[in-house]
Amino acid sequence: MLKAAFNALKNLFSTPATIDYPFEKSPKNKEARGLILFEEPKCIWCLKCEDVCPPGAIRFTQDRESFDYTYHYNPYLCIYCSECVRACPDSAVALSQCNELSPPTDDKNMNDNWFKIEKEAEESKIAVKELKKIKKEESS
Amino acid sequence: MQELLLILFLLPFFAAVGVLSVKRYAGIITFFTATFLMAASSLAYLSFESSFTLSLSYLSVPFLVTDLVLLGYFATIGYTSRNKKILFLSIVQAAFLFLLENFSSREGYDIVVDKLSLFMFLLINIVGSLILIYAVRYIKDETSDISKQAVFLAILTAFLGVMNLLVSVDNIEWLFLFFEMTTLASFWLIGFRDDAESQENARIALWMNQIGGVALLAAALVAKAELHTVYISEILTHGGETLILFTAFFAVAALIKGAQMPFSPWLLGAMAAPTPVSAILHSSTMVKIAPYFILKISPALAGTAVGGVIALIGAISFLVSAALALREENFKKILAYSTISLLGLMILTASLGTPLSVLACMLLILFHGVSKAMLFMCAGVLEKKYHIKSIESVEGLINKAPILTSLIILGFLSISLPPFGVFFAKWIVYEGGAGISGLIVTLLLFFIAVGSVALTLLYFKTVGRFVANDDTKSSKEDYSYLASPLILGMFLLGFSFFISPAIGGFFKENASFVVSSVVPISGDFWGITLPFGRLEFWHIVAAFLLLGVAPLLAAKIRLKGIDKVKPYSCGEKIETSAYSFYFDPAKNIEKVANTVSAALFLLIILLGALNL
Amino acid sequence: MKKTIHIPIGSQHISLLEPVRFSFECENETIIKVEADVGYVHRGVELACTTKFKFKQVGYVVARVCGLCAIVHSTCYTLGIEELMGIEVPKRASYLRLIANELDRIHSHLLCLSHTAENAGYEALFMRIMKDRELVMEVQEAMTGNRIQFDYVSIGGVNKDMNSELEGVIRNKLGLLHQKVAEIKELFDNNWSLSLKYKNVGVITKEMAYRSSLLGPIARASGVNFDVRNDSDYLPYSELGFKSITMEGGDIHSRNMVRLFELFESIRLIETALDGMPEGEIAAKVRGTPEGESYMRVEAPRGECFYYLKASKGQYLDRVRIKTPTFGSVPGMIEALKGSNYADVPAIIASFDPCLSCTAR
Amino acid sequence: MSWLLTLLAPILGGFLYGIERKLTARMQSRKGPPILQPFFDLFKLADKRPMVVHSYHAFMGIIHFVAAWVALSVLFFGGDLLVAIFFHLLSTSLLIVAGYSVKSTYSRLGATRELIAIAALEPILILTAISFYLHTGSFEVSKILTAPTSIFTSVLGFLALLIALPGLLKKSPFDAAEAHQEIVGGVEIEFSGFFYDTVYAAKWLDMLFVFTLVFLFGGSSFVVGGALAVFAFFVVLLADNSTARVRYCDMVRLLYSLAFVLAGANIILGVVL
Amino acid sequence: MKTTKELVTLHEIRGAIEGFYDPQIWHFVCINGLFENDELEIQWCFAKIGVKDEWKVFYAKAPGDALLPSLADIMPTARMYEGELRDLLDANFENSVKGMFIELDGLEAPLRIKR
Amino acid sequence: MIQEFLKKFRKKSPWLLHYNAGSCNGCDIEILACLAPKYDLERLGVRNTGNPKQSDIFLVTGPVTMRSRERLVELYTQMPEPKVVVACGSCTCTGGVFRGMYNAEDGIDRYIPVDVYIGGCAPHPEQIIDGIVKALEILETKTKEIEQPKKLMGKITENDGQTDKTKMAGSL
Ligand code: SF4
Ligand code: SF4
Ligand code: SF4
Ligand code: SF4
Ligand code: SF4
Ligand code: SF4
Ligand code: SF4
Ligand code: SF4
Repeated sequence: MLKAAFNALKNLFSTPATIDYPFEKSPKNKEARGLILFEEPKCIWCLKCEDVCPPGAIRFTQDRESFDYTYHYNPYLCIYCSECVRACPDSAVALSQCNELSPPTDDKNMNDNWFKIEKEAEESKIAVKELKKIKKEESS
Repeated sequence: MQELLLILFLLPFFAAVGVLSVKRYAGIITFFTATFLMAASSLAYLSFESSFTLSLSYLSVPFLVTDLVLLGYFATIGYTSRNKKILFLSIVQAAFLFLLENFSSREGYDIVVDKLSLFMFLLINIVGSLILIYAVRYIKDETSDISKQAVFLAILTAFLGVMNLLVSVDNIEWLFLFFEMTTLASFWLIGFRDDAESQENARIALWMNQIGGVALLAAALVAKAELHTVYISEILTHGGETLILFTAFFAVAALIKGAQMPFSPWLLGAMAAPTPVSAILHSSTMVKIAPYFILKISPALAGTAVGGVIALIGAISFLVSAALALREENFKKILAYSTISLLGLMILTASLGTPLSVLACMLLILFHGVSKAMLFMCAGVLEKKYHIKSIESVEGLINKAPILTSLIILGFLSISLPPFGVFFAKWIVYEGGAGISGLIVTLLLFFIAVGSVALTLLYFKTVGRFVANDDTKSSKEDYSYLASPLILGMFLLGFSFFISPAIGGFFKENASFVVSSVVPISGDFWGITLPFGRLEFWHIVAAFLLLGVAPLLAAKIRLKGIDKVKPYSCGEKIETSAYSFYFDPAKNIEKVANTVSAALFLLIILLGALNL
Repeated sequence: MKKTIHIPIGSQHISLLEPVRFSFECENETIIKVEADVGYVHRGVELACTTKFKFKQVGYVVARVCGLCAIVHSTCYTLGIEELMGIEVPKRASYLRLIANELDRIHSHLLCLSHTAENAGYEALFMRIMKDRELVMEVQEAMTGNRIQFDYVSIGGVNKDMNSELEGVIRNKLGLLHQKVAEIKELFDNNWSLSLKYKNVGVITKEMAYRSSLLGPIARASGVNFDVRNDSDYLPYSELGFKSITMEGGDIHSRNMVRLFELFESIRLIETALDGMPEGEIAAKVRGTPEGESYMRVEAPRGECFYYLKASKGQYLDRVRIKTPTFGSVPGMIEALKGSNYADVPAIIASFDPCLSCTAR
Repeated sequence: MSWLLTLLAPILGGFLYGIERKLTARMQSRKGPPILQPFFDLFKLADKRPMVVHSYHAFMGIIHFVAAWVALSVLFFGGDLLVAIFFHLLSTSLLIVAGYSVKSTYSRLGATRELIAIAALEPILILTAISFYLHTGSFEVSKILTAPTSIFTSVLGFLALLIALPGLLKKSPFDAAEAHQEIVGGVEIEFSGFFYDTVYAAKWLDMLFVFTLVFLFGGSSFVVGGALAVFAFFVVLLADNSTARVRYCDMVRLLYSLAFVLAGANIILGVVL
Repeated sequence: MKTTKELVTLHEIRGAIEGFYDPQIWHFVCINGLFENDELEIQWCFAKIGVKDEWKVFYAKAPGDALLPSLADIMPTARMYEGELRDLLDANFENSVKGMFIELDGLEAPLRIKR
Repeated sequence: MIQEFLKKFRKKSPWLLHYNAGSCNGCDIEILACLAPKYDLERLGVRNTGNPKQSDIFLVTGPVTMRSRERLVELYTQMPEPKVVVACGSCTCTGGVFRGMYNAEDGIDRYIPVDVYIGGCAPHPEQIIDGIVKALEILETKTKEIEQPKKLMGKITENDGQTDKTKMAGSL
């Protein structure tokens, strides 16, 4: 008990262990698994990342006319496991992970919008498939 | 003056006869008797000039006969109920009585009404009469048998007469008669409900009090044998050898009447009686015989070893019964324990015999009487109107019966915190006690300090149950019972506001009389001054506002426009319930305290015999 | 008719980090009856692992069964799958897994100790342990990239390699930690007020421990020498000379002591592992699909963590059964709470180090 | 002077509390809140939407604050020490009544524990007052403050008060009445917003009250008194930071077997010598 | 790894485990349940204390709605697993009640769902 | 005037209420770490009160399991306004890895309005601090109007049978 009291006294006269975070930045951790970055030009649209992502934080929607994919990523759904980065084929390396952590947001519609994107991702792909089928039949 | 005293002495008996003969008007007769008594006692106090004395020696023989009849009655009870103790004690008493007649005695004044008597009159008649009025209503709910009702009221009424006489007689033989009559009243009323339990409790009360009777007779014997006088005032002014032994026996009688440990069971058992009985006999008036006796002999006790031992017995009872009460859940039991406890404090203060402690004792006698009477009456209301006996069942009562609950809370506050009389008594004792150096007094102060917090713990634990608010919607409160308790409550509040002039005037005067010297205290409207401390008037006002007014206001005020929420329950929508705590102090504490006290009783006699 | 006091704790309560509900019937503050509800965190992981996620993803999902010993879950699952697929894991990967597992044990034990201290009303000790715990958190972050939820283990091996710089960091910080833990141990041993709170409180006897199949530090504090690291070769513990720690008291104090000694043991294990770290690959190639049944156990900070896997050559498994340490110790906890004082409840609960998130899944 | 002190009491108390929080944080090697933090809390709480469990409860909270202030003012105006102690008791009992009045287990448990704490602490306070009398010849604070310092003659009494201090201030090891981890603050739990403000500020006043008592040991020498108060302040902080909370029964046992005995011995010594 | 699996019938299970289980030697790991081909398979798993990787598994097959014996008197912890399987697998153990994990208005027997 | 004056202090004394609505407790540990010496939230005036009635910031973790729903809403309604809700961790924002599981409800904003979302599966203490600082800005703009929980999406029965289902563990 006396030791603890003595320790408390010692602490009183030494500098606190606290880092004054929002006012002074702590050194960046190089290894931190932060946000997933996507470089569109490199992507070969293999959709492996979408397939492998456990929570489904990467979603591709497809344009119903041009059949172009659009990449969607939700940092508030991502669990930062970096499976997608590992899944991205060596030939593309379109995905990478930086050590920047996701900032907080006050976008009240974030979750609702993502529900829409999820729905659209599924529906658009089915629609495109149908369209392609129709086109194939037309052409054949 | 004489006329007033005549009323006080005789009216109760006539009224009792009246009640018994015209049963139908029992209530009305009782009511008027009560009013007369109140008025008479107040007038008597106001018109007092000098001590009133009266010699009635021609009554000696009839009184002796009455004594014997009474003892014969007790003996029959003992015989029929096969209670050897009662039988034996009755025979011992009779033997002592005969012995007593062998000694000659001088003539003197049998009745002496002095300031102390008048002080007691006030308590007995005002509080007692209010209880009588309450009893009229109460007994109707207790039993539907009109003759039983009448008997009940008659005994209660007559009892007031007995008490009035008891605090006025100076002849110790007569004192014995009245002492035994209070025992008889106690016996009858405790057994009133006529079931096995009350009968048993009544018998316990009987034999324990009979021991007190024996002690009183012993005191008389000592006095008569050695000093050839039966007049207490004479014995006390005589001084010399026998005096201490006399006071020792006299004090033992008092302590037993005051249900000090180990004689407390009789008072606890007395809770089997109907509530007005508990109120009148076992809290406010009859048991006050104990401090009254001690006050009477306190000048002789001051500074003697016997006085110290008596104070110690009081101290033990004060602390231990307060602690024992913590395990009880029956409301009346709690009140009973607290009564024993405070009686202990009164006996302690009285036997210290210093001017300040005597004043404190008188404060306690009066205010405890008022508060306890009120509390017991409220207990009766709880029992009869709400069918509540246990403090566990009172939750939400504050919604259903705010006035009643406020009175109960006020009652408890008034025996623990400023600005009420009991608090001032404690304060004076502390300051007065600290002024006397002496190890025994220091020891007593420890007892008082710990005992007071034990009592505070008890009171607030109980109050805690009463304020528990379960937010039920309230219906209209039934006021039919509340007249008497309300009057007492008003009295408490009113008096506490004017407490400092009262202490400086009324109490100082009376206490000065008892100790026959001037009490070193002064109190006027601006505060109370003791030799070592001072209480300002604004303290009283602040306390009055904080305790007397604010809680009542709080019970009435409804904050408007503020949202109500449910209490926190960890996010769950569950009903939680929290009942009270019960502390069972170490199992053998009661036994130890009883043994120690019993030993101290013997020590009193021993020291008395040794004249210390 | 004296009535009891009904005290609820939870699901939200300052002394609980996780939702669990106890409800106590007390006389004064002595507990005479306990009820427990442990199902608040049930999310449905077992079903999702067989329907929603492919077997390669499941490792990351089961890690989210619990944040405290996420690595244990992923290790246990991965070991099971590797058994089903017959994958030989490189030795270096095994060593790295062991280090990660032991780091996790260190941070979890420290958290438990600090939480027990806080719940005993000793805020300063809580702060002190949490401060020292940051050392191991930094190590974990440097090693795996995240302070909690390492996602370090993947089927066939591990995700990140170790380099000499990192090794230096680990040795350095663990050395410092060793010293701090020694100081903390002295505090737990010699503080008069803590001994009032801990000694002979919440006692579990040896018989009770056996009968209720208790596990982990709780069983070991009651004198039962049961440690999966002894009873299984899932990671190279015997190579590193692992010794399990038992105490006899069975009270909160013994549990704390077991944890403190295990901290020393873990630090030692990590240091020996670093010394003898084999060179080589950190992951084996993964081919094919799992088939068959596997029973796999791993010693989590709180005791034995058990996985039953069943697969029949598909991307999705047939059955994933997770048995977690806390689930098995709930009956023991209820026994220990009965008859104790309510004032000790938070400390007793914390000394069991309950993890409801894996209990309910 | 008395008027000024009394009026400023809440502000002084707030500062004291702020300093205490800061020092506690530093003792735990944290940076800690700013010293004005208690006032920030106070103003913030006043800005919350008011809500009550029932009016009686909320109102009692306010009266508790007033009573605590009155108790303090009795001291500051040089009144009778025993009276001040009884007002202190009165203010606590009002809070207890409030705690009992709501149908919440934690609140009631807190109230009961508070009562038990009083039962353990009040006799010690009273004995302390008596020891002041024995050494200065008066119960009046104004007289005590002109008498020579009594610390040397009543060291035991001072020690007793020192042991009781954590209980009076609800600090570890004697903080069972407030025990956050067990009963979430006990009697305070059902207060919110402005009504919690009153209870919160009453705590500051209590603190000031207690340290004023310690100050009295200095008698006419204000330097000694101040030094004693600062010393006591640090001792309490250190105890808070090096002990766990003991059970309420242990607390009562400890206080009686240590503090009460010491205070008693002090008085007996005073009587004998 | 030595895993001994022993098939028992529902009637035999109590006797088998009573005769076998000594808590000082065997650690009771858990009760496991599967639902395959409209049939319940319940496994009582034990592991030997102090011996490397030695398992003993008793298993019994039963129709989906069979009343299963409760072994809570032999192994107090079994009560927990029985309650859990009651919720997740709708395995009808004696004396077990629903609702440990899943709200009464929640999904019934999720583990019987096939993907 | 007084209102304006008092408003300034909201920012300086935010008291926390933490509720775990079914998280993996990773986030909860990080919240503890925020209170610990290294990040010491108390320097911002934060206190972890554990009492909804005295809190300003409702810090929730976990995706809301079926059984936590009522508790979440109950605690939310017991907090006096002005108050802000901070969703801490990916699964609290959107359900995270538990998204779509049968007993989890895909984020707390299905039940109560969320003011700040903090991402990260096990968000770093610095992320949590950032989130709280952001919440403080929002707190300043709030009024004392009563904020209602959102319409309950899932079915909630009046009596969710808490009593009998817990008996099984309790009677052990
Ligand atoms: S890091 Fe993991 S969760 Fe995040 S997008 Fe990649 S695969 Fe999905
Ligand atoms: S895996 Fe890589 S290449 Fe394939 S879709 Fe994703 S980002 Fe594009
Ligand atoms: S007991 Fe331990 S694991 Fe469980 S919530 Fe508390 S700190 Fe976390
Ligand atoms: S017991 Fe389970 S939930 Fe708790 S830390 Fe371990 S694995 Fe996680
Ligand atoms: S730090 Fe102190 S006040 Fe805060 S929760 Fe812990 S015990 Fe309670
Ligand atoms: S151990 Fe202490 S707290 Fe518990 S019941 Fe006994 S006296 Fe009370
Ligand atoms: S966000 Fe991730 S770490 Fe946080 S509770 Fe959810 S699963 Fe656990
Ligand atoms: S970061 Fe996420 S996984 Fe880690 S402890 Fe926090 S909530 Fe849990």
